Amino acid sequence: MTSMNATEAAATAVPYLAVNNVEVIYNHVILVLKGVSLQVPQGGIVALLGANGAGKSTTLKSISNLLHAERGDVTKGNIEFKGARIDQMTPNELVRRGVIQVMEGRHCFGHLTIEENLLTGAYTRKISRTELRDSLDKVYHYFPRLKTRRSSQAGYTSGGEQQMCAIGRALMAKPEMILLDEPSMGLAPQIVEEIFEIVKDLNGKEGVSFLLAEQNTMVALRYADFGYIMENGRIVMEGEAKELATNEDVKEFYLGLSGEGRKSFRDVKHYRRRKRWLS
Amino acid sequence: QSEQFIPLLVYRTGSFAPLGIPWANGKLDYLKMINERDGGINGVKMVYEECETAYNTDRGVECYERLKTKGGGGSLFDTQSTGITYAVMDKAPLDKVPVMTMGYGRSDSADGSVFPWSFPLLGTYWTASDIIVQDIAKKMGGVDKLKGKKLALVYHDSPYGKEPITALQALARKHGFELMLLPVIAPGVEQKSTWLQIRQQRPEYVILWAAGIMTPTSIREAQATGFPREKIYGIWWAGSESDVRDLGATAKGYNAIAIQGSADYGKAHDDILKYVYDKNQGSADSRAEVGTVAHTRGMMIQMLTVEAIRTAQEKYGKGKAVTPEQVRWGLENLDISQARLDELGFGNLMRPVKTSCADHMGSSWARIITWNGDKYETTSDWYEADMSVIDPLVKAGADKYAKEKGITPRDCSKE
Amino acid sequence: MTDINSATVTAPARGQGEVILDLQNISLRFGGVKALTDISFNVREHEIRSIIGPNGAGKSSMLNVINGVYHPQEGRIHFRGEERRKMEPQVAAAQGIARTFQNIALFKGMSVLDNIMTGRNLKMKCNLFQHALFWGRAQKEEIEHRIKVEEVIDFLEIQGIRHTPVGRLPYGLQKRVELGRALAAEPELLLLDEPMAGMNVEEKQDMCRFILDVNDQFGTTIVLIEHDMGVVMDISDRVVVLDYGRKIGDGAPDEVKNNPDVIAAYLGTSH
Amino acid sequence: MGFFIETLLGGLMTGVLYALIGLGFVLIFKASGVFNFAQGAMVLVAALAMARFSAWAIELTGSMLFGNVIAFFMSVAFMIALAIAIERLVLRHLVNQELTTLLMATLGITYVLDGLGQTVFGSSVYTIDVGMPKEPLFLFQDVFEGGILLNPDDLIAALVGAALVAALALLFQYTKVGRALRAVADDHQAAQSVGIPLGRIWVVVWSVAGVVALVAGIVWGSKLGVQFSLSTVALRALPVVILGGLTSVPGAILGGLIIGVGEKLSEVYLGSFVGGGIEVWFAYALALLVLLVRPEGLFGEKHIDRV
Amino acid sequence: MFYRENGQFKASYVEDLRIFKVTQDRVAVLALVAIAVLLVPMLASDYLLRAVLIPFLILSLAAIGLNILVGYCGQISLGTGAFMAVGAYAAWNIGVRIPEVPLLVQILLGGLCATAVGVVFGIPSLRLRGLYLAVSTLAAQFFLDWAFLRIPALTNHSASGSVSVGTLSFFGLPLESAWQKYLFCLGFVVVFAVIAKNLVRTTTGRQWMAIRDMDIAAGVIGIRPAYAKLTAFAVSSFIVGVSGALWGFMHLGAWEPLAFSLDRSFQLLFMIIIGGLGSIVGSFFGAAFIVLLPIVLTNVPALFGLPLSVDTAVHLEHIIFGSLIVIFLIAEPHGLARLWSIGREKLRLWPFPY
Ligand SMILES: Nc1ncnc2c1ncn2[C@@H]1O[C@H](COP(=O)(O)OP(=O)(O)OP(=O)(O)O)[C@@H](O)[C@H]1O
Ligand SMILES: Nc1ncnc2c1ncn2[C@@H]1O[C@H](COP(=O)(O)OP(=O)(O)OP(=O)(O)O)[C@@H](O)[C@H]1O
Ligand SMILES: CC(C)C[C@H](N)C(=O)O
Ligand SMILES: [Mg+2]
Ligand SMILES: [Mg+2]
Repeated sequence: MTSMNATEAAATAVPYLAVNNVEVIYNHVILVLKGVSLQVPQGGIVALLGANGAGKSTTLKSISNLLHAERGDVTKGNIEFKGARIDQMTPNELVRRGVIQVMEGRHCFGHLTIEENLLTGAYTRKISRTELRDSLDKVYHYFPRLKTRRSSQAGYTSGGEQQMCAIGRALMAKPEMILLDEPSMGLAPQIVEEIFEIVKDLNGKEGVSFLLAEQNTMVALRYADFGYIMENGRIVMEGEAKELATNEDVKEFYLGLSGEGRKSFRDVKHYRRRKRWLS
Repeated sequence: QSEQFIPLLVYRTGSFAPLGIPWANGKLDYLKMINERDGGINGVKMVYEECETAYNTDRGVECYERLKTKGGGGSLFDTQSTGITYAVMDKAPLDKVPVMTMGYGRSDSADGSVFPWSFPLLGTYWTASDIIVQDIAKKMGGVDKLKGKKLALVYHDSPYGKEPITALQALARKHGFELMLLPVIAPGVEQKSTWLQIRQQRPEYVILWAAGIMTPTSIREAQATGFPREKIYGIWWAGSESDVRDLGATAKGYNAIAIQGSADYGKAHDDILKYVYDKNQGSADSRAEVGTVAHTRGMMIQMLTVEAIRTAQEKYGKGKAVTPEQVRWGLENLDISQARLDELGFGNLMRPVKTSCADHMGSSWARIITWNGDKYETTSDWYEADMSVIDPLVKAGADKYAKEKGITPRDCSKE
Repeated sequence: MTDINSATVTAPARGQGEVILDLQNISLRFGGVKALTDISFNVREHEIRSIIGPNGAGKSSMLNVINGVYHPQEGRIHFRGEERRKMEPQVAAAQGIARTFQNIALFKGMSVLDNIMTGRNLKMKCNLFQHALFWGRAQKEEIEHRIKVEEVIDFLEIQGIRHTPVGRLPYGLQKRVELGRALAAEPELLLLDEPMAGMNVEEKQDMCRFILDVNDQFGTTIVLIEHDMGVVMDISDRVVVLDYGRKIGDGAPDEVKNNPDVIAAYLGTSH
Repeated sequence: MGFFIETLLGGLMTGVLYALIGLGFVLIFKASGVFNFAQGAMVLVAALAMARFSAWAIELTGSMLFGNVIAFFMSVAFMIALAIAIERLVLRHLVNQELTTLLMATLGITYVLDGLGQTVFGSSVYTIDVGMPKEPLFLFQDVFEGGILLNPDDLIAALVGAALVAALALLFQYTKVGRALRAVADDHQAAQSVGIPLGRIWVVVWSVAGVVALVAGIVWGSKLGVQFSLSTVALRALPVVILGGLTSVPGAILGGLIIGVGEKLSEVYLGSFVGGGIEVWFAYALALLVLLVRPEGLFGEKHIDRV
Repeated sequence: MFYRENGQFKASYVEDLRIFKVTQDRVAVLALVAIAVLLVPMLASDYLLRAVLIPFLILSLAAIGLNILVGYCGQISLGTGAFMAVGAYAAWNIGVRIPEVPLLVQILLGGLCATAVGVVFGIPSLRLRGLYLAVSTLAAQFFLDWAFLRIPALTNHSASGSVSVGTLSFFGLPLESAWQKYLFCLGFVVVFAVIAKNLVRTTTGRQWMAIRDMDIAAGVIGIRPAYAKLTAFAVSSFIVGVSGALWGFMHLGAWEPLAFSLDRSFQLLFMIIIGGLGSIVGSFFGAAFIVLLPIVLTNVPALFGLPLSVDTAVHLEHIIFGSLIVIFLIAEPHGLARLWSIGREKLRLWPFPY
């Protein structure tokens, strides 16, 4: 059973980032997370999968403490990073400790140029001009497209350029743990691959850990070590990425693969009711 | 019952607060003194309630609505504001409460036949205008010297500041001087262009219809543009210590008209200090406020109120509280002789007043005071307004009002 | 180099209809940025026409040109045979062009139902005074259109969230509502800018189904921007490929897929 | 001619004074995207604090210079405390809210400051005397009849204002903090997500705005006296920042000059034809005219419209 | 438990289009109106009517008008006071110059004049947005303040610049006592509230909201921004103008431009923000809050026997007022109307928390 393996894996790994039984309520009335627990081991890449509205973004925001800005509250449970409670910390402290989130929907600073956007990412770092230059060059190296648009106001750049800018901006903080919310959204397939390569690169070379919420399940499971599947504010399944990728349900609902392989979108005739693991 | 309720509309906040605070304190102190010294009027204690208007017309109207029926009826309303006076002017006759506006309000309401419920006692802005011009003429060496000269009116752009215009225009026609009108937008803290214009046009004198924060600002701007302070005449509400004290020498030479003798010190002040401040009942923070111009005016207003009630009691029953309607009668039949004034401690502060159905003003005496850098000095003799100029204006205004409102004037010869 | 623009394009099996939208030599600049350079292509009635290309290639700008949000400096546009150079988006809407946006542009403060009702704005004829009284005609009209909107809601299977304010909906559902708003206008030409971004496969399948059904049932012509090659190749009739504001390919999915320029610029080798 | 120059000069001086107040608006707007209606109240409170502290300190030290210096620093401390309180009690809880909400909150703060300031410091008229020369200078007396009038206090104020503007412009353009401020103004949540400490930024900005308010309060207060009405000059400064562009520090200065001059010239030359008192609305109308040509003001950032 | 809509199915769209969809609400509102019409005039004291209820009604009306512009169409206006003034002065002028015109028509014509002026000052909205637009409405405020103060013709050459209305009657019925005025205002409020509600729930309202939420997208859908914005200005100024005329005629009786100053504009803005932007009921909540708060604040200390001097009371009132605004905004940025609906939501779920 996958869940057996998962618990074993979780038990053996150091709980680097641990979300314990978190409940989130928006606006005092809308209950969105109903007791979510998950762990990210040091140096791990963990994928958080699930349908629209399952609560992935909410989970990430409750970790990075950006919920307050949306009138959301963690009403139960706690969150630990390297053994210390972080649920009461300001986002600023979290970034200083190395936890940074790339928000869904880009959120670039529209009136700042691309380069200024990137520079704000290094706000928490006390570094010299040259170091800053180096970091900047690194980001430009990852995203050459940004370099050509460096002096345009971010608000006028294309969707994909903004996405790159948002990711690049987070990299500027030199984080230890990145919470990536839908990094592939709106990116050309090539770039998607590139982004995941960057993830892998950072993970491998610099030991950065990742928790990524992703709809592009195929790619996500290919790069992740471990995955959680959310439905309706609960974790309904967890396991090694490879195992998840071979799970029949996952294959059908998240990868679009049925028995005989991938079906053309044109041929999926009737709207299938999604199977619920739990409700 | 044996309590007489007096509503007190005041402004202790807002841009006129510097004037409003001592004024309101004077009103309060006098009532406290009467209760303390005389035990009320023939044994009827005065009770009162302040209501803050912030010189804001609709807050004033609200205060009026709130207090007019309280405690057996608000004896009379002294709104302390021309704007509020205009607003309650039409309501008062319906509600049957008198409105007493000593030294402000609607000038043509001096005509009691059309305005039975209004009492602009002791002088209006029209009489004040005339007296200021009289003094200017005197300084220039005769009324004929005014001809062809230029006078400027710098005024707060509100009913208050506009009220004198009618009279000044009439005077300009009569004496042949030119009148420059320079409105200043409320609250009056930005007057640079006004005074630049004065510097350019060089009027002979500036008549200043200011109040509150606007007054010191005007004087400062006069200094900044080099206009001599001796050539400025402020209306009485712009002639209190609070207007010039902080300016000190800057304001030296600044003139203001004082309603009656309100810049002097009288026995009434001593009584207030004795019966109120010595018992730590004083309304003002410091007893130094007693005797200042604005505070004294508050006392005068309240003295007139008390005397009107006393007069009413004499007709309707001594030692009993009187209704607002009866107070109105008292106001219309006031007769305070010099002897009575001396008795009240106002002998040198006021001259006799006698009202009647036709004359709701009673008298229009005033003097000019001048700031010497330290305090006000009385620098003129008594003036009385030239009623040959003012009366036709009052008549015209009252007639127009009567026509608009469909009022048939009372026939005063029959009352 | 062959001139891509003059190359004739083989008509695919479907989409044999008339050319309803024809763009010729469109160039669009923002200050120094050349968003589009000399691009020509056409859209035939009833087809699903996809635009693909790397990020910043000018795809969204192209849609903005088609429905009048951007005004190209050069080029001509024929819609249904009529030439137009400069027009406001409202006019395009009145001619039957509807669209969805890459960064969802729903009316955040309104409910799902109201959002979709706005799509019928152009079809509603009552005036302010009739609305004020809401009696007789106004009410009748409101109900008529409400029925149409309910059809759209049923079609997209979003009955349950009818009265929810859209701001609270998850991303994927918002995209669906946006589609609903465009559909409510019963457009002839529907422009979709990355309708499937941020969806998982199952949801993409649903979305594809909606698009195909609209195309089949109502005969709506569709211009689609999408980065998911699976989707694009499966459902489009013809595909235009843009890169750095230039057109580098145009044709049936299979042709485009094997076009070396396209592979180099966009698809990469791994697909 | 002499009079024209005089009016012009008067306008320019007033303009700088407006700019001094406008600066406070611009600072806070730049740093949080919030239009701070409380700026006028802050000027009032700062001036009240200065007036009361200096009266006390001058009496204590017996020296006008010392007293004023001590009072100035006390007032600065007071304004910083105020900034911290505002951040703690208000802004912190309104992160990421809509603009109108924040705008209203600053209106709420205005009321609190008005009330609190007057309760704590009293509501009579107070004076600030920092020894500014008050008697007017008359220049070029041999060229123009009566000379050209110039107020030395205005001149000093203008110099102070210009220095402040230059310093702030540099701060915004060339520092990391400046960039962070602009980021916050664009998107609170995103700024948080990259680790910009909103709270600290706001405290800094409101403190700087408080100090600017203090300087404005001292300048205006020593001209007009310190009283409740001082807060209304803020409304006069509004067209200034709008004209210059809400996000531009130099814009505030230029806007101030244009409005100051336009206002005075209009009042003096046009006012008399229509009964006077036109300068207030004329300033707004002037700003509006410019806006119709440049909807974001002279130097303001363009609103970004992209779909 | 008592507030449940279970079992209330909407069988037709007509039912779903009702203003109050839940039966309990409908009953409650009808009861409220019945009380307002029948009971209140009988029981309320003169003071309550004149100083509380009439201002509350008129300001609610003005708030509805402003809410249409700001809350529904998203155009910030700081010139409401001036538009009220236009209504009041126009109605007054009509009355003075053509005395035959009945009061009702006078007031409506006043509203129409306000509409015209509102539309003129709304024109900059086609180019400006947000605060920059607010400045253009401020220009309206200051310009109109000035005009009523300085153009003698507008006040029929009244020397003081203040104007007053004569005896009022409504088609022969006298309008003198407080309850008569109250009923007159109530009539206006009910009618205009219904009209406003109708507008905002139909196409017109949706156009406004679309412009408010995202003007480019609205354009793409085929909404003409100019039309939507100007109709919002027109309707809003009309209602505001009518309320201004009522304020002058029914509440003040005599007024000067100061009665419609910038403070009034801010006050109305407060009302709709506290009440809830984009909510008709919210306008009532906001007006009630703002009208009652000062009265409560001046009376509460007295109840507890705390003697406060008036100026301290006023300053305290400012402090409390300001703090309450901030507290409300923090607690619920969408105003009392939202709190109300959350309350109802909870009531519906009660006794379950979610
Ligand atoms: N600010 C908010 N107020 C109220 N409800 C919210 C808010 N934000 C999110 N929700 C609700 O919380 C639920 C989870 O949303 P969340 O954004 O976390 O989903 P998600 O899994 O990230 O979906 P997607 O894949 O579409 O991004 C949704 O039902 C959404 O409606
Ligand atoms: N209004 C504008 N002002 C300035 N530049 C613009 C504007 N709109 C688009 N651009 C620029 O034009 C180029 C094309 O943008 P467009 O949004 O069309 O790209 P796209 O193909 O849709 O990319 P993506 O897939 O990333 O959405 C980009 O480099 C963008 O920065
Ligand atoms: C001078 C003002 C403050 C008050 C004055 N009593 C008036 O007529 O309005
Ligand atoms: Mg999400
Ligand atoms: Mg795009």
